[in-house]
Amino acid sequence: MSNLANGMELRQSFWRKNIALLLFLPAFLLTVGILAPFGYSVVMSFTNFNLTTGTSDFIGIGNYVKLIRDPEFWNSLKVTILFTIGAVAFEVGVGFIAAYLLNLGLVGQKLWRTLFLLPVMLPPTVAAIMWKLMMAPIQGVFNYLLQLVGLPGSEWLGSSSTALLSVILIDAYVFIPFAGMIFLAGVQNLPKEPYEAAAVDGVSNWFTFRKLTIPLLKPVIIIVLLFRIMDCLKHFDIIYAATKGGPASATMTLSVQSYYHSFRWTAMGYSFAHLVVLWAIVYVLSYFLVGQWKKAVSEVHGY
Amino acid sequence: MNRERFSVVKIVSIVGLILLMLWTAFPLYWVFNMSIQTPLDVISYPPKFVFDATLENYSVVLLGKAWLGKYETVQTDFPRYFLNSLIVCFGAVALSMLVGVPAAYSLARYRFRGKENFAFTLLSFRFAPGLIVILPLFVIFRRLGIYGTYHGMVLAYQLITLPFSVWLMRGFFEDIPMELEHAARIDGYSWWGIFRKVDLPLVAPGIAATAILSFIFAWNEFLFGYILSSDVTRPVTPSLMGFISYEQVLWGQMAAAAIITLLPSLILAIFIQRYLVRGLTFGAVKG
Amino acid sequence: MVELELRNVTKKYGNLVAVKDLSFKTKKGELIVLLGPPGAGKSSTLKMVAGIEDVTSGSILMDGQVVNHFDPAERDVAMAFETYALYPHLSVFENIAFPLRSPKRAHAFSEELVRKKVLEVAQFLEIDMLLERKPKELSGGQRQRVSLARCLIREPKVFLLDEPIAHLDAKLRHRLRRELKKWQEERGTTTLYTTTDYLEAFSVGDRIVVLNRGILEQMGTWEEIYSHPASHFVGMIVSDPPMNYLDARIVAKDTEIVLDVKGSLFKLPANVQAKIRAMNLQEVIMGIFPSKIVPFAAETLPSSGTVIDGVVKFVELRGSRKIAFVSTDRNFTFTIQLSGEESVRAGDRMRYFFGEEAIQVFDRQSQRNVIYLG
Amino acid sequence: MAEVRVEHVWKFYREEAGAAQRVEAVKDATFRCEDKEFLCLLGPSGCGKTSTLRMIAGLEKISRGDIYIGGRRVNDLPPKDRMLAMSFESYALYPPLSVYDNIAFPLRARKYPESKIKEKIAIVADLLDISDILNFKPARLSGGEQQRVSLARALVREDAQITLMDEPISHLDAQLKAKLRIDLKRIQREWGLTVIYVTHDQLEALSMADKVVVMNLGEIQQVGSPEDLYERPRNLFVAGFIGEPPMNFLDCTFVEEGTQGYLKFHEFSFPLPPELTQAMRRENGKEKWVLGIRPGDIVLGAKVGDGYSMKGLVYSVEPLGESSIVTLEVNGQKIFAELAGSSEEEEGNVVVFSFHKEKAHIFNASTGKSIKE
Repeated sequence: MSNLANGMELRQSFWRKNIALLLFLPAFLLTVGILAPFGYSVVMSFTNFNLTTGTSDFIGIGNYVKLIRDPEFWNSLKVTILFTIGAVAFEVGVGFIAAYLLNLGLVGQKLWRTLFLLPVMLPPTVAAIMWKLMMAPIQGVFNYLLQLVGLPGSEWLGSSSTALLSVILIDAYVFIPFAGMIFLAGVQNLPKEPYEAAAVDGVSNWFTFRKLTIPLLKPVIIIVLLFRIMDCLKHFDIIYAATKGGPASATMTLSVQSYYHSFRWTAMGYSFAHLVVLWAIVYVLSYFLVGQWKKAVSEVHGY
Repeated sequence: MNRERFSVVKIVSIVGLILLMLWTAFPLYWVFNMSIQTPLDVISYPPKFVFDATLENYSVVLLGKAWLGKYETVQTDFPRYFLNSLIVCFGAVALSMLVGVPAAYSLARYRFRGKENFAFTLLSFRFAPGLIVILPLFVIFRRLGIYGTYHGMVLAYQLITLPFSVWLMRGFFEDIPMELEHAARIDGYSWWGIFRKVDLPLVAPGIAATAILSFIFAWNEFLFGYILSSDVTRPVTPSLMGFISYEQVLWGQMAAAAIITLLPSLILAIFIQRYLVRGLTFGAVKG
Repeated sequence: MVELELRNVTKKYGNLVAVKDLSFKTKKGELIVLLGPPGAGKSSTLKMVAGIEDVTSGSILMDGQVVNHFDPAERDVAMAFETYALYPHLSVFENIAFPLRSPKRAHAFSEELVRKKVLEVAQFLEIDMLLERKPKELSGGQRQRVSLARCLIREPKVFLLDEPIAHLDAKLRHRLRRELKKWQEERGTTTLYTTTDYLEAFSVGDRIVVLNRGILEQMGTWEEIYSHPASHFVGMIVSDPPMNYLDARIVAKDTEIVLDVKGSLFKLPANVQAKIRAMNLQEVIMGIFPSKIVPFAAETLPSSGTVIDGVVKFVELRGSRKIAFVSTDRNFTFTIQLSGEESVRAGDRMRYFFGEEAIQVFDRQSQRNVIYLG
Repeated sequence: MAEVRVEHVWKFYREEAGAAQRVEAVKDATFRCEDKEFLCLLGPSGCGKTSTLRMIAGLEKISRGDIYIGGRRVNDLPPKDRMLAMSFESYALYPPLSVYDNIAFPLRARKYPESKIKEKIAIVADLLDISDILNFKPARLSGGEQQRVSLARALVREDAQITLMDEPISHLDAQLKAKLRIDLKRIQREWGLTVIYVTHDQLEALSMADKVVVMNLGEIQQVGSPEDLYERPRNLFVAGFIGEPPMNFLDCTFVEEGTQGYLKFHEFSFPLPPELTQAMRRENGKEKWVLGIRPGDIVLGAKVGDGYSMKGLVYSVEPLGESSIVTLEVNGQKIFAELAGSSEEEEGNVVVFSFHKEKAHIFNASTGKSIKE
């Protein structure tokens, strides 16, 4: 019996020890597959790689130096940051109010919640096209409705002064439900008893809100900020579909600009430089925010 | 809170809710409106809320039949784009589930070096700008001769579906208490028996939700499809850009194409509404 | 029928030591109870014997064969989990039948044999009317019995029962305590049974292992443990209300050794005196079980033992028994257990007696009972 | 001062489902808790005891009937205006706040000066010996510590007229429960608190309460002192629920020979005193009856004084240290006897056992009511 057991047990232990890695290998290979182009971008950002001429000789940090001196780059950076701050602030604000409204237990609440979540499931490009149709200066329905109410119509995507705001509005249409749904889930996951204790302790709603609800919701708030900031920084779909970065670079974010550099002006090396800078910003910010999230979670659980 | 103050808050809330619902529903309603208006009505001013509807735009976009006095066949690529989307999305989801589910199980159940940094690397892909991977793929795929092919796109789409599948499935596996596996091992089941009889049945709804959510994200993707596909294999979402560039006037058809493109995402979303919050946050917030 | 032995078994979770150098051996078919408060290492020990937790050091033997690296399935053990561990997607019937359908045993059990055995164990645990329900429709007590049924349906080498009847209501707990003992005796399966309730341990265990923070405090029959608790901790855990403890000093009075507690002297049995003299202890702790102190009505003082007078500060009613908290004239307090009949109120002056053999002496430094020292 | 009157209170859940489907969690509950009294709501889970407590606290709406605290009708008052403090079964501590801030939370809401708060917390912390964990967060505390913090937060509220406690020590291990039972009783007595305490553990009720309200399926079964419930249970439920190990119930029939009434249990018949015979005759004697005997009241050996005795087979002997439980089998029915010290009886012996006449409880099997009602 024992040698059979040893035999079986030897084969068994190989399988038992390495099962974790065997299950894990395919995903690991695929991830390496994704990392390879990643590396390629970083390496090529140090060359003057050009799509048409096919040249790709090493020019050190040439692209980055050119970048610093290029006013277009600084404009794109400004636009990207303004877009992110505007969109995230608007979405988080309205999202919080929406979560409150959808948690009041009004009649038909389940229907409102289902309807409320639909926009986040729209393909962003489709949302951009929908709003582009509605924001048309003449035939657009928005101007018609504003005029009905006695307000002046707007150029919306057509003028460089209002284009960025319009694009933020479209982004908000799609992603307000993102923030709203997650805040709603956060509110619903709050433990019930501490609030009953606060009610019995005769504590005012504002005091409970400030001292109990906000700290408990902090992890959820950080999660929404993390996902929305990252998405907005690298955003391409809505802006490209709605304005292609125009008019006059008013909505030209870094992503869109790097697209143009590589395809319209075939300066791939320079385009990679843009992307590496954007990626660096994103990586640092996400690392910081994930750290904040871990701290907030441990604080809520009280370690 | 006395009687009056309570009702004021209630009224303001109801008004707020109505505004929120209008903000959400009006765009969908309006674009649907445009999609069933005749080319004349669609560009008329003031915009028409009441009109005699027509399925003209859908017949042109979907069937390639236009009414010019009598039915003429008109060249339309939309059905092909729609099919491309189905092929690429099913392919991408299948691959990332095939590869992602076992990896998620091993992340949830076993301890090994480098586990957490692998998970974070996957997460960081989600946050990285898409172009930083797409542009190199554009160059590499052309060299490998798989540019614009379905399997090329299925591989590229892994950047969207794989990180998502692994993180979400890991959450679902971690929801199964370890005691259940211990109990099954004591009851005399091997690893495979436990995975088949205990883990899979319990995680089945999770697998379905992850697959559907991955499908929706792949379906909604624009950039990958726009750059890495040839005209033959272009998915439907990127194809919408075609409407904007040259046939500026055909708004009705563009609205119809938009409605058809968004329908699959919306319908599927309603099925997995329960898991949506969990999906959107990679499992960090349980809905 | 297997002899289970643990040799210097230690279990560490990171730097937390759950079980420390635990060694004991069971006879064939014996029911050993692991008694201890939560966190004493009871469950960890069971999980190591089951093979679902690996042993940090030391070895586990079945009939003399080391099974450390054997897989749970190969050890042929059956376990009832404290957290039930029921399969949520299976009905109660399927949960109980699950072990019989495992690859190892599927061939041995035809469908109607499985049905017969499931019905038998379900009737024994009074859950035969729940067989088609799903676990989430059951109460805590019902789920616990399903988990127990899944374990008892097998004829394993060892039963591992982790607080199997802790969440049942009083009536059912009393009935099952006895029925489980009879069920185990009939099948003669070696069993490890954990509990935090010493009454359950005494009534079910052939022998009892008292665990405290992963360390074996004492092993023995309930008589050995109750008459000579090996340490301060054991004295506290095997009596409710807990044993009375008083710091005492050793005083040699002519040829005899006596205990001095704040000036009052207590005589000791001969064997205890011999031990103390041999180990020349100075600082000790005197322990007396509340149930060993009885009301004393007679006028004349008894020859041996001790009589104390005191005022009842507080009375706690326990149905058929009463617990009196008496502060004696020598300013230390005793808890005393009285049968239901005595009518006693707070404030009454009472006289109590306990014999010499009732006194346990613990070395204050090691907290061990002196009779086990040396 | 601070007494609580509950008068004909009902609680319905899913009221909108109409009278047929609505769930009647509490049915016509009426009882009083005097000032400085320790009242205990006792019953199995789902008997309505927690709903009743939550109605007093204002956390649940009162479907019907009235509740008065300190003479004031509180039905429409929100919890904070009812001047009461509460300790929760799940402790309900504020996760992000330290122990100190948890206890200070209600006081800061009432704008107490920090110095006064510090002083009050010191007293309560010392009393419940949690002084050394004041700066910990709840998640790091053991069950026992969390329980004492939840208790401290309730006790620190001097302004509270009533202190409500919902199963405060049910999740703790045996040793800690014993210690906290004594501490709670001592604090209640020394501070003169009026306490309403909910539990499913009859031992807690017997050992701590001045008055016990036993509930089952939403209805009050009996209200009385622990001794009342133990000595004079009004019905089968109370008799079975109070007392550990539980009371034995023997199915008997009532037989009359001439003027002397007997209670027959298989071949044993017990002569009844005249007043009981009349009482049973009035309830048309052919009804089925239940004879209740507490295991602690059974003595091995022949008749003692004017008691009843029976013969049975020893089914099993259970040593319990200071006492032992001998299970006797009479015609298939198992009867438990709790005897002092360890018993020498062997399984299989046939023994005679008996119990005193006053210790016999007689219930009408169909109505469940005790004959002595």
